[in-house]
Parts: sequence; structure tokens; C-alpha cells
Amino acid sequence: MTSKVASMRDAVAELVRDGDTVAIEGFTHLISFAAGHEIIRQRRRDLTLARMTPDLVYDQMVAGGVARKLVFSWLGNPGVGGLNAIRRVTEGPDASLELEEYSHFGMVARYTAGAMNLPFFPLRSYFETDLPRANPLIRPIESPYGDGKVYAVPPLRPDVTVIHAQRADAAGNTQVWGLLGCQKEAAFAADRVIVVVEELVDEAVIRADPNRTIVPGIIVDAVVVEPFGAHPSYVQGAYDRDNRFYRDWDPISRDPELTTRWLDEWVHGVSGRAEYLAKLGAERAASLRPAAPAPSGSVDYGAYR
Amino acid sequence: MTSKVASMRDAVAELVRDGDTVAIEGFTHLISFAAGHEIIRQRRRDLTLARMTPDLVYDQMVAGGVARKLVFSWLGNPGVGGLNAIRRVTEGPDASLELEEYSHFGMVARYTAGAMNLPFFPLRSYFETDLPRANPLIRPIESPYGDGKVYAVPPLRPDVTVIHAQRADAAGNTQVWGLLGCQKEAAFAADRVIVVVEELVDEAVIRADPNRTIVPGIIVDAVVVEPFGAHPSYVQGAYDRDNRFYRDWDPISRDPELTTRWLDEWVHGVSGRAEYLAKLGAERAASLRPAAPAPSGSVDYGAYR
Amino acid sequence: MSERPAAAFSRNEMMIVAAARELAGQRVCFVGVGLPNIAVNLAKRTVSPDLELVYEAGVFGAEPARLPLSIGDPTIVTGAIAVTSMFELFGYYLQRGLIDVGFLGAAQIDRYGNINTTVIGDYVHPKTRLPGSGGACEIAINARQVFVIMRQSARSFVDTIDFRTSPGNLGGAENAARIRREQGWLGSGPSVVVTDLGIYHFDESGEMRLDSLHPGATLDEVRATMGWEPRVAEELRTTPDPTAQELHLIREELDPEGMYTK
Amino acid sequence: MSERPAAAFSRNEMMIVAAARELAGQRVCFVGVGLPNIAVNLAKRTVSPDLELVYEAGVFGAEPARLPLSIGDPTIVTGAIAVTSMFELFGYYLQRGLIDVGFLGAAQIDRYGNINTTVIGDYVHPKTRLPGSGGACEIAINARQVFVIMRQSARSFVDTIDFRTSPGNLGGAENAARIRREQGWLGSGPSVVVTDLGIYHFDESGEMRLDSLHPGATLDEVRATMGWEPRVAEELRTTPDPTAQELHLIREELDPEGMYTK
Repeated sequence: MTSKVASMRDAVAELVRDGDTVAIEGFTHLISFAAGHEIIRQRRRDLTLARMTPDLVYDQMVAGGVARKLVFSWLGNPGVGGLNAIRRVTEGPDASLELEEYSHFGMVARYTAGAMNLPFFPLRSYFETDLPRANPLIRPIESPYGDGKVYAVPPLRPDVTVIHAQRADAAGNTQVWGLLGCQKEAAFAADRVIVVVEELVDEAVIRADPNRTIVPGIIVDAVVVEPFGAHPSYVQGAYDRDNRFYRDWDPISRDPELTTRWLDEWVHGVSGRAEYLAKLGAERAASLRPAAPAPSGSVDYGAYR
Repeated sequence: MTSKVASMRDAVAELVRDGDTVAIEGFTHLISFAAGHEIIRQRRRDLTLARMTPDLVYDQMVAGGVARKLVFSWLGNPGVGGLNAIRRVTEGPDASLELEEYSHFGMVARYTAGAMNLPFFPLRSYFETDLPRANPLIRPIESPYGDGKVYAVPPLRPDVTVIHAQRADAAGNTQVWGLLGCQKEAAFAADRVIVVVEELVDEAVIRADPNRTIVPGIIVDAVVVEPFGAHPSYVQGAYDRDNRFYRDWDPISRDPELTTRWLDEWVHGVSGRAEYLAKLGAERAASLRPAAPAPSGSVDYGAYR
Repeated sequence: MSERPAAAFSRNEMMIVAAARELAGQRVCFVGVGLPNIAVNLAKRTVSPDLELVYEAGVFGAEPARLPLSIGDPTIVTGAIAVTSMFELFGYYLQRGLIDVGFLGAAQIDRYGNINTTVIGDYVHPKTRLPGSGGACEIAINARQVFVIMRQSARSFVDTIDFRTSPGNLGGAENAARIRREQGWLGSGPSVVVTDLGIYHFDESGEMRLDSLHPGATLDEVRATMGWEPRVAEELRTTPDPTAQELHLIREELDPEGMYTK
Repeated sequence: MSERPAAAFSRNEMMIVAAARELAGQRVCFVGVGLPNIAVNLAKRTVSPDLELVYEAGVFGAEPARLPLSIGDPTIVTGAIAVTSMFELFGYYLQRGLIDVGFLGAAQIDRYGNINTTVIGDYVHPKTRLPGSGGACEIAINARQVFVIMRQSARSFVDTIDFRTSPGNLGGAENAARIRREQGWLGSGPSVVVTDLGIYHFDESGEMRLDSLHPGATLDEVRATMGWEPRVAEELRTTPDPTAQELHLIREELDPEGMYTK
């Protein structure tokens, strides 16, 4: 087994190219801010950024100048308000960021079609709405059983998908618990996959609980070990969402100058996640730990010899 | 929370009706022979039996006279040979059992369409084969993106789906590990669901590991506690497949008289699973236990208060 | 129990309490972030203890130990009945018809309960870019009933919405019922709108009808905050005050910082 | 090591060894029950230690502690890399194009590698009802390459199959390549057929070509067990004998009871 363990710098340098469609997925949980920041730091350009909920990570990437286009289903700072850097380039006559817009299920269905090598995926959304007019890629399709029509969305096949996970082995066999979002589908749909983990584990840990595996190493190109790499989002069992960060981003992102200064300080001004975390402080990190453990318990697969 | 715990006799009496489409699902793993035998014992008639791999359980049910029709994708006694009771009513000019035939992925896709309330499910199978001619419900469908066609299969919506699982709570919240087959899809697709379990557990066991849940109680109508209820198939971690039984069935099922005698003795001649097991003998059951435990290990969900 | 008198409550508190009470007898509820979240968690502690909370992030049967701050808060996962992929949550639960009540908010709503959460102004060059559908479009189509909870204002209760993100009763009840039937939608559309001023249900024609005014709210206020002449029930009721228990739960457990209720 | 001399081997053993050797350099293999199962497990212990075994039951990266007796044996689950639903196995792995080699058996096969596992005789009133497709139809379309392993007989190697369950090179290579391209199939079809008599690959025209005769087998035997005049390679090779190690593994570890190899 060849190890795919790489630094974030090398993984992004090798696997993310100008003009790529990049999906950093994770629905509120396990968002790889570490990868987003490295892409900004390496000054990638003309990316199409796909994500159900662009969240702060894409607001920062758009502010960092890496994006040409956004493919999404919900645009906001959850629980706080709007994404101000993105609003600046999407409102009014000078809007410069291209948008391609779906609903949540539409985005999930697009990744699923990509993961399954299907030319489309059917769903019951979009009827009697303005979404198919806003996005002509949402198209009606007749049931071949004469019982009416549904809508179809096209496959989404990112050049690169980045996911964050609790653990993987060196071959990229990856396990996640808690919210699963659409990471599995986004990874299988992609041409290249970067997995960022809290913890690198021995293959035996993975093999002890194969039902927990969401992505096999066979589709993974790089494994990056980056504890706290999902901050300010969270990792089930490891740390909580840093709500203060989400609130603080609102006034920063409202002001273009403050935004640039923030990126200079927290992204360009650090060499990587380790320095970012040192800057954030051990106390802040510690304050995000869960109040107590909540163990799943163990099940028995049985040895059959 | 209302308890849905019922005896197999009551569950089948209440929930399985003459003429129903019944799916006892479980791919080689977790096949509810206990439910199959109870349906024979209660002399249900005119059932449409759906199952990817009819296996011995449907061979016995067909022999027991409950079936009018079979919906399936692979017809055999895995590792042994054919299903002789079924062959007797499907070969030659007097074939009396109606067949509706798909491929494995086609059956999975049918359950998935049922589970998702979709009018069809698209897949890349069937091109340039005789299957769409043999089964006109397999139909071509054009991609709305001008990139060719795929095939569609219609939703499968069983009146009753029966699944066997390692554990559930009294509300029917059900957890499985090892092979998952298409049980989740078959259950969500169904109008009524019977869950048969090795072990009834406290709700707290389920809630300790929510990622392990495959079926929520909200779609479950009855929970039947029937340890060894999947024999001669197996339950991961609990017991192995009884290969001797699979081999023994071949000569029995080749002879209509022996088959009837077997049903009289092992199905009609016992009041239920407990008596069947007593007849089978503790030694036989013990011989099927795994050689040693193989624990999954525990993961931490974290308490967030 | 709180020592403040029951009568001293904010309009937001009244709105949340009214929405929670509407959930009596419901079984499975798709929870949104913000106001719906508080209303649903209040209902589970009062009128609907058996309510199963479903979060679009992939959680069924959540028992949050604290008020979740987002729909993906880790507290909704720990101790839940089931956690699934979003493919399964939207496909096997929502589109399958297992959700009794879905909650929606709106930037704009019209008399038929059609909702806009996408843009104010032109789609391509909008005046305000809103969040978009998220799961709203599919909730509106697939949930058995849709509850709307939002503050009332002339900007949001409009004659014509700028973009239809989520279908309500379309151009009227008859048309909506026909389309829902023909297309095989499992949902029956919007059934209640709860605002800071009152409670609306939908009449035979599919239009919003004011059935209850909150204490202290007036018909004039209602008219001043709507872009159309509202239909009013023949026997207009007054929403009963929040009880001491309801207020206590909101203030001590569900929103102690008053983020949503002040 | 077995004490039997290497030369004493059965034709079934030769067939399994030859199939295993064809897997050299392959990465991800979809394993079928029976002969393919033994061949693949032998390849993993000899020419292809990194081979990842995928079972249609939903297992990726199996490390079976014993020879699995069915494709759903619990021994393929314990210690595997991943266990998935069959929806994901067929959709995200197979249809997605992640399977390098899929193994098929056949009741009937024609010169183009088209396969019948459904019926002998008429579909509605068959002489023999066979198992049907199972996953074969989708393996034939979606696996990057298809390997066939089966004993040769005039009943099974036929001019015209009674039912096409799994497409091979259809009516010839050109046509097959065009259809596969036009339909966006990721698989390139059958690439090797290993029998108890020899090894076949497919020539430019898409027909089976005998490239290697197993030791002791003759061209006359080959002709007597095929419904068409076989193409034979200009330089027909003789398959090297099974090595002592290969035979030892088969006899001591993989099929000690000789269920498949006697």
C-alpha cells in the first residue's frame, strides 16, 4: 500500500489547478477551511466553486480572488446573516461573479448523478417555481410510464473535491460519523479527491468497522493530516462550531478593507494551519471541546474463519 | 412512545394480506426465514413475492403455495445450484408462476425509486440485451441534456417489506452492520414494514450511535423479536450461514413429495420459530457461532450542551 | 418558573408561542433555523411531546441538549435516532412524504403563500441577493403541510413576489390542488402563517385569511403591513396570551440570550 | 508445500491458475462466486497482492479469512475496507467505472463474448430456467474489462445464444466500440476467456481467438467443444503448468475440499 499522506501545501499545489471546478463539501459539519485558505494562499484563479452552502469558506475565497463562478443552493452565514463578500460581487449592475443556482436536493442529486455516472438525476422539486427559468440546466423530463413529468438536474463532476473527516488511513480509506452531508457523493463524482483528517489511523482501525467507511482510498489522491482544519466549523466528537468566529466575520466582511486585512493576517500571513492555530490560541481551541464524551459503543462483526 | 413489539404470528396476521406484494429483503445476509415460514403457515395466497435473490426462502414459499408471481434479479441456491420448487413452476409449457425479471441494479433502483417517490429510476444497464424485450417495464429514456439515452425501471412499492436486523428498540428504530443489501430502500418503499430482530434494545443503545440506524421507527409497523430468525442465512457477528442446510435443500426440493413432507414437518408442524429451533437442536445452532469476536471499537460523538 | 408576569411578553415571543401551539397533534416536523427552531422545540416541550424533529442536515429524531444554533449543530446529532446522508434525508424522508410539517420563512410572500427567498429585484442584476432555496423549494412541494413563520411588513407581505422560490397555492386553491394532484405532489401546500401580529390559515380560494389577532395587535396594523387587502375571518379571534410556562421555556431554556425573541 | 508433483493437476486447476495469472497488474476486481472467487483469491496471493476485492453484496477491499462460500459470506465483511449499500456498490463503484475487471460465468457464450445466463429455449416457456442476470448485465456494461471463466462444451460455446443477458462485443468489434462510445459506457467489454482447455483473447474483429492451449489439451478437443470454427493465434502458445506454489495454495487454502477444482 502506497502512502498518500501529503502536506496541505503539496496537495493543493499538485491537485488544484487554475480554472478547475472545486467542491469543498461538508454541510455545516467538517468544512475544510484549511484547504480553502491554502487555495487562497497559493493564489489559484478562475475557479468554479461548487458547494451546497458556500458558507464563510467561500466568502473568504471569493474575497481572496480565486473564483470565477459559484454553483450552490443556499448562500448565507448560517444563523448570522448574509455572505457579504459574495453579495458585493453578485448584487447590482456590476455583478461579476457568475452564479449557477439549485435547491439543496438539486445539488445533492447533481453530485449523485456525478457519482453514479448518470447523464441526469430526476427529482420532484422545481415545479411551478422560477428556478428552471433562472437556471436552464434544470429541465423537465417525462416519465416513461405515462405518469407525468419530473425535473432533472445534470451531473456535477468536480475536478477536485475536498472533504474533511475524523479519520483516515494512509491509503485514504476514510471514516466519518455525525452529519454526512453529501461528501460521499461529491467525492465519488470528482476526478481528484483530497481528504483532510483530524487523525491518521492504522488501516486496522478502518478494517475493524467497515460500515463506518464513507470513501475508499481507491478514489483518494492525497491525505492531509490537519487537526482543527475544519475550524471555525466543527468536527463531531472533536470540537464545536466557533460561533464567535461566524459572528465576527459579519462586520469584517461588510468592509472590503477589513476583509483584505483579515486575509492578509490570517491566510497570507501564516504559512499554514499550524501557524493559524497558534495565532488563534490554545485557549480558544480548548473552549470548543465537547463538554463530555458520548461514546457510540462497540458492535461485534465476528471472526469467521 | 408506543411499543410495536408483536409476535410473528400477530405481525403476519395483521400486516400480510392475500394478494399483497411482499418483499422479504436481505442479500445473502439477514434473510427472514422466520417471516417466510409464518406466511406459509398462515396459508397466505396470491402473493407477489419481490426479492433480488429469491433464495431458499422463496423456493419454500412457492412450494408452500403462497405465490402468484415473482419479481427478482437472480434465481438460485447460492453456491449450490438451482431453486427446484421454483423451476418446477417456471419451466416448460405448463409454467404457472408469473415472472418479472430485472438485474440486481435494476431491482435496487426499483426499490430506490419507491423509497424516493420517483416515477422511475435511470441506469446504464440493459443496452443491447434481451432484457427490455423480456420485460417491457424496462424502458429507454432520453437524457434532457442531449447526451444519449439510458434505461429506466419503474418504482417498486411493496405492500409489506420484512427485514431482519441485529437490533431495534420497541419503537422500531433499527440498526444493522455488515452487508446492508437494499433493506433500507425496500423498507422506505413499502406501505407496511415488519422488522425482525435478534435483540430488542433500549432506545438509548440506538441513540448512542445514530449513524448505525438504517430504518427509523416512524416507518415500522411491527417489531418481532426472533433470535436465530434468519437461519439458515446468517447474521453478522451472531451466527454463520448454515451451508449444510443450503446443500440439504437441493435433494429435498428436487422431489415434490419430499418438499411437501419437509414443509409439513418444519413449517406447518411447528408453532413458530422457537419450536423450529428446538427441533434444529442447540448443537447445530452453537456450531454456527463465529470463531471469535471482532469488535468494531467505539467512536465519540461528544456531548454538546 | 419565571417570576415575570405572564402578560409581559414581546410580539416575537407571542409569534413563537402561537406557532408552537399550531403543532399540536403533529408527528414529524422538518425544522428550520431561527424562529422555527425555537417554535418546534417549544412545541416538543408543551403541546407535542412526541414530535420527531427532522433537520435537513440529515438528522431524524433529534433530542438537542441545547437550542441548536444552526441546522447542523453537533447537539442535534448526539443522541438522535438516526443520522443519514442528505441524499437519503431529502429522498427517503422528505420526497417520500414522511414529513408532516415543514417550516418556511420568507423574504416575500403573497396572498397565496407563494414564497420568495432568492432575490429582490431582477434575477440577473438583483437589488438584494437573498440566500436562495436551500431546501425550501422541496419542502414546499413534498411536506404534507407547510407552516410559515415570519414578521409582517409591507416589504415582505407583497402583492407580487419578485421570484417564486417555493410554490404555495399558486394562483388559487383550485388551480393549486389540480396541479398538486396531476404532478403527484404529496404535499398539500401552506396551511398556516404565523406572524408577529396574528395567525392566518388559507380559505377555500387558497388565500390567506386572518383568523386570530395577537393581543395588542390591531387590524389597522395588519393592513399597514400587507400589500393587499387581507381577508379576515367572520369571527376574528384573539390569540390567547403566552402562558407562564411557555414564556419560562423560551426565556430560560430556548433563547436565554433573547437572540430571536427580544 | 504439497508433496504431490507439480505436473499432476486437474484441468480445473489449470483453468483457475490461468485466470489468476491474467489478473497480473489489475487493481480492482469484482469477484463472482465459485471459480472466479478462487481465481481472484489465488491472484491476490501470487501475481497481484494489491488487488482490491469487490463483492456485489456491498464489500470493497475484502480480506477473507477463509474462501468465501458465497458472495455474501460474513468472512468477506469482517476486516474489509468498506461495506456499502448495494445502491452505492452498483452506482458509485461499478457504474462509476471504478471496477477494472469484472468476472462473468455463462451458460452460453458466442464468438463475440455475448453471454446468456437467463434461459435455454424460449423466454416464456423455457426448456431450462437459469438464474438470470444478477449483476452480470451491469458488469458487462460498466466494468473496464470483463473476464470470463467457464468450462468449454458444445452446449455452452454456441453459434447463437438463446438470450442475451450480458452484452459482449455484440456483432463485432467495430459495432461494439461505436455503441459503447455513443452510449457512454465506461467498459470496453470482454478481454479474456479462460476455459479448461485454453486462453482466448479477442481479435480486431471482436472475435474470440485461442492464444494458448493448456498442457494436454488439443485443437481437436477445442473444436469439438465449440459451436463455431475457432480463430487460432498464428503462434499458438502452451499455457505454462501450474507452479507448485499455485497448486499448494489452491489445494491447502482456497479449495481444500476440492469443490471447484477436482
